[in-house]
Amino acid sequence: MDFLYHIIIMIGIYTILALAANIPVGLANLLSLAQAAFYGIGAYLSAFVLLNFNIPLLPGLFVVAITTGFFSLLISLASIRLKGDYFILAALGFQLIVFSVLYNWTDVTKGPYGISGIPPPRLFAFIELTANFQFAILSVSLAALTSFLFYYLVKSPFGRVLKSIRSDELSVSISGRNVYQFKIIAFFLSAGFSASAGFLFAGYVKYIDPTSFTLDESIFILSALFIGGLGNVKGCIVGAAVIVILPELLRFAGLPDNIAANLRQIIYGLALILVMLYFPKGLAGDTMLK
Amino acid sequence: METILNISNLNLSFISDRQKEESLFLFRDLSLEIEREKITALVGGNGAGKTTLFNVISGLQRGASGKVNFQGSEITRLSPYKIARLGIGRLFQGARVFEELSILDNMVIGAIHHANEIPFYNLLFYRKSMAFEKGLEEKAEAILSELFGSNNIFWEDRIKPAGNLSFGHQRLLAMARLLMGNYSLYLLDEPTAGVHVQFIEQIASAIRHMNSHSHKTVLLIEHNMHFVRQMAEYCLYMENGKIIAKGHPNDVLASDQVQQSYMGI
Amino acid sequence: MFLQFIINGLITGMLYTLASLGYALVYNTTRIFHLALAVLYVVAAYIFWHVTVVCGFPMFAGIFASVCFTALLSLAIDRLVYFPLFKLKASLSVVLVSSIGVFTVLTNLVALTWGNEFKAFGSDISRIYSSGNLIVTGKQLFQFIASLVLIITFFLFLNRSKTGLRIKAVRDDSELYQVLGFSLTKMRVTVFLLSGAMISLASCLTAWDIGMDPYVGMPILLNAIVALIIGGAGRFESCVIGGITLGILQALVVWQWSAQWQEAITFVVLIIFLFLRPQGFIGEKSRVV
Amino acid sequence: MLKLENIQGGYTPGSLVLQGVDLQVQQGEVIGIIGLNGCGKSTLGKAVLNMLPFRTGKISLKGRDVSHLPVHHLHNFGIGMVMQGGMIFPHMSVWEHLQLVGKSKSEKDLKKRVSEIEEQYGLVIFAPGTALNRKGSFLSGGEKQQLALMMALLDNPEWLILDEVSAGLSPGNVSMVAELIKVLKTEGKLGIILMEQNIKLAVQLSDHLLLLERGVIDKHFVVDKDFDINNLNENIFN
Repeated sequence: MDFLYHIIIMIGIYTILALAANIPVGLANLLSLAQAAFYGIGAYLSAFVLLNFNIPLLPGLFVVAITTGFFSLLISLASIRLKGDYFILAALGFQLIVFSVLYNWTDVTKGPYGISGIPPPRLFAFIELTANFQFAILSVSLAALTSFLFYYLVKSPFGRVLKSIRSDELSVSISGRNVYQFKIIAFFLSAGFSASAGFLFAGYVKYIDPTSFTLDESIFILSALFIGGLGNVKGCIVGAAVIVILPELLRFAGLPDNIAANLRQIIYGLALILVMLYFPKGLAGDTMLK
Repeated sequence: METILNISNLNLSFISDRQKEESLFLFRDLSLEIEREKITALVGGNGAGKTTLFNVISGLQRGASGKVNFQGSEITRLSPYKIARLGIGRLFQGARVFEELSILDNMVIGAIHHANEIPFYNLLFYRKSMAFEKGLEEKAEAILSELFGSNNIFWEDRIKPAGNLSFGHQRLLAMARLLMGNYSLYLLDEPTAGVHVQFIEQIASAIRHMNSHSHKTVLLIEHNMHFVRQMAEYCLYMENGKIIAKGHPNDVLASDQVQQSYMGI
Repeated sequence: MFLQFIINGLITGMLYTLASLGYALVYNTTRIFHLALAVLYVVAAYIFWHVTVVCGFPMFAGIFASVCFTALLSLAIDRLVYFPLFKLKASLSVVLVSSIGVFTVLTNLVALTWGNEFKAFGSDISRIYSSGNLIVTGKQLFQFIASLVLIITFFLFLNRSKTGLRIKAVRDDSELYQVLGFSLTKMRVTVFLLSGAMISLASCLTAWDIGMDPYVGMPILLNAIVALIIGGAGRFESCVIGGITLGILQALVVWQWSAQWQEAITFVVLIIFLFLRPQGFIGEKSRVV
Repeated sequence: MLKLENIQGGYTPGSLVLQGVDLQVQQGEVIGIIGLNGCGKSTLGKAVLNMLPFRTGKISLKGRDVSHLPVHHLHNFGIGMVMQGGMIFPHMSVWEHLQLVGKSKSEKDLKKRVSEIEEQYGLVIFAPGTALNRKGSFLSGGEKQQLALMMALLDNPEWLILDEVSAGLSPGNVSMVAELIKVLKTEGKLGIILMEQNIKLAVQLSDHLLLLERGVIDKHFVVDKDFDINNLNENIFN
């Protein structure tokens, strides 16, 4: 049973991460390669909050999401000043700097040793979430909440402006919208959502280290998004399910772990290429990358 | 007559990439006035600086010195969105509709409102948000039926993506979208360029609607001389970043100087 | 000590220059954000290792095999992935994502073939040349001379040969290039082959000294891209200026603080450049609007 | 004969700048295309060379259908083009331009051919003793245009499309270009399509004048002794 819960928890986490990436990438067409950095910052802040403060789940989550949101200002600033390749490169740079800080600033982050013994989050100050099935429920409800919020975001006037920025930024600004403000909010929300996934991850695994938040992880999150498809909730859930379940199928096929790990990556990579070539809208997306 | 837009001593130059010292002047002491509630045409050859002038007015081109006054307030160094909110609407060259958005959403985006564009506003204040949206939709319907008749294709296909429309229809939609903004000055960059002849009359009537029906000022760049004569009450001829002739379109276009400059004779 | 770090930095910088030229060949002519080059770097090192260490051929045979194989693989990536996307008129972001896909697939194929662990070229201690406090190992000297020769050869080729002229012409204006009767499709073949060869040479020279694992490619490629950007995207000379600047800068970071921060510093420099001087050292400012 | 039939085309699918253009050029003939700015002159040039994202219609060369050949092939079929503003490669020297276009010619042959063209058509920047190592971006407008013309002529084209070759040039350079076209015309080997903003020049040089308006050929004039330029003016402005 625990195995099933594990799968559910991971699908929940990656659904949230894919939805978070969907805001800048799918709605505003800003190809952000720094999603794992937000995820990582969120996870480390959560560890810090859970270890040091005795506050319940929801306020804790809220604080972590907002604080991570402020880190996103660095990226949104880059998205305002830089276009095309230069923005992509700046986001890549941000991702690597965050990793480098997590890895090397040993006084604070314990560097490569990571932070262990993270206490479980508590619901309403008395229910400790320790069992996996509790976590599975938490994960599913957070993913559902995020999906719900994302759905309303896409449908809302705010989402409409983001979608129009995607097709023609100049026309939006001469229609009286402050495009910069919209990009800043988009990244803020994206970072906040990613951080809540980080919170779940830190609380569930109880141990975090920098290697979970590398550039590869950013690529992995984007793979989930592109395989599933851009612009809606459905694509993110499908994408997350595919990338979480696929390696488990390989394990059932009886492949040794070390081969399965590489093989899994090969399949994602191939999927990414094939999606770009033949299914630009992914398995269930609304729009394609521009 | 009262002026709505007043440009004085506009200078714009950039250092050429290649010869580092030499700077190229796009505008040198350009001054002009646009009269309120009139249709003014801005004509001139390629590279005369017409579109750049529009960019300066709407805040997209930075680095100009001089003053741009709009309805008594200076807008020279404001951001594009602030200039739009003050009441200057702009039609770009080309189609420029939001292709993935529905026709209705394209219209609604054209209205300058930002109260409900805060994330999750529709979640927190559902009723208020819906009422607001409804108001905008009604306005869109009113504009579309006034311009194109009560059962026009735009309203019928309002939930379809605007990208499916033909170029001429996209152009008309962009004009209608502009009317959503209640601007007092409309800058139209080549409204008829690349449009099939059948749409030109509709574009003309949309411009007339802007002007006579809602008493708004229109400044348009146009290469189609028939259209200029037909529409404009006043004409500015621009060459190398300067206004070299102004007056009634027939007089301006008949002047030898303009014909020589335009045709390179 | 200062001078020692400068020398080390210069040699690293020249190796970055080679990798950066490999990247620039593709980027300057097609604008593809060619992240898959990172895995070509890795493949090149493993072919070299396999031919020399496993099969026991001499070093130059290993380099030759590696250059040929990598160049062909580079061409294959273009033919199978980038070129079809180009035909579909896909955006450069789409090409970038597919490039990430290629990178992932090939990196893991390398790991499956040769394993994840670190590999080195024997443990022989090379000769040491010293003068006063300065120490240069034999391998470093070889790297220096080889990369100097390669860089000079590359620029001679670029400026003197017909193919070099064509590469410069495409970089300047690909539309005019076609009007003059040259095929862009043929040019892609040339630049991808050359780019593969360049990255392979950079890789062999580096791996021969410090060894490799399947994941060394990306950091090197990112350094190469940063070198191109801080030198000035669109030119080839910028690879030399940017590469050497970056090499020396990183050496100084190691000297003053520690090696662990050099990657972060590289990207801090990149971001400073992107914000303050996006055209790089020698690039030209483009016209506004 | 180079023949265009019902050429439609533009940069986005719905917006056709050219809405059905027919024309034909014989060898030794100069066809002048005139019209107000924005009528599609440059687009027509690009349409002939298959450089537009969207184009339909038929182009035939000596009876052979070449509509779908890519631009570099058309060059090899003998269509040369000089684009607006004398397009040259900014980071390459004049000599490198010549080497590039000269393809497989040896240095000696290339020099000989260049000086032949220089004498024949008066492209003074290639006169003996001038420095050929200046980079493209350091040339003046007239020099760029001369270089572009030299590159077009070096390959012995049979057809030449000249897009606004006089635009932005000093009077001296304009008359240089005019002389060159006149020489080409008297030689009678090339068919030339001349997109020209300067009507006086177009009248001087062309055998036929086509007035392009809103993407179609609106009027066709034969330029002979009785041709009156004022009549043309009337046609354009009214």
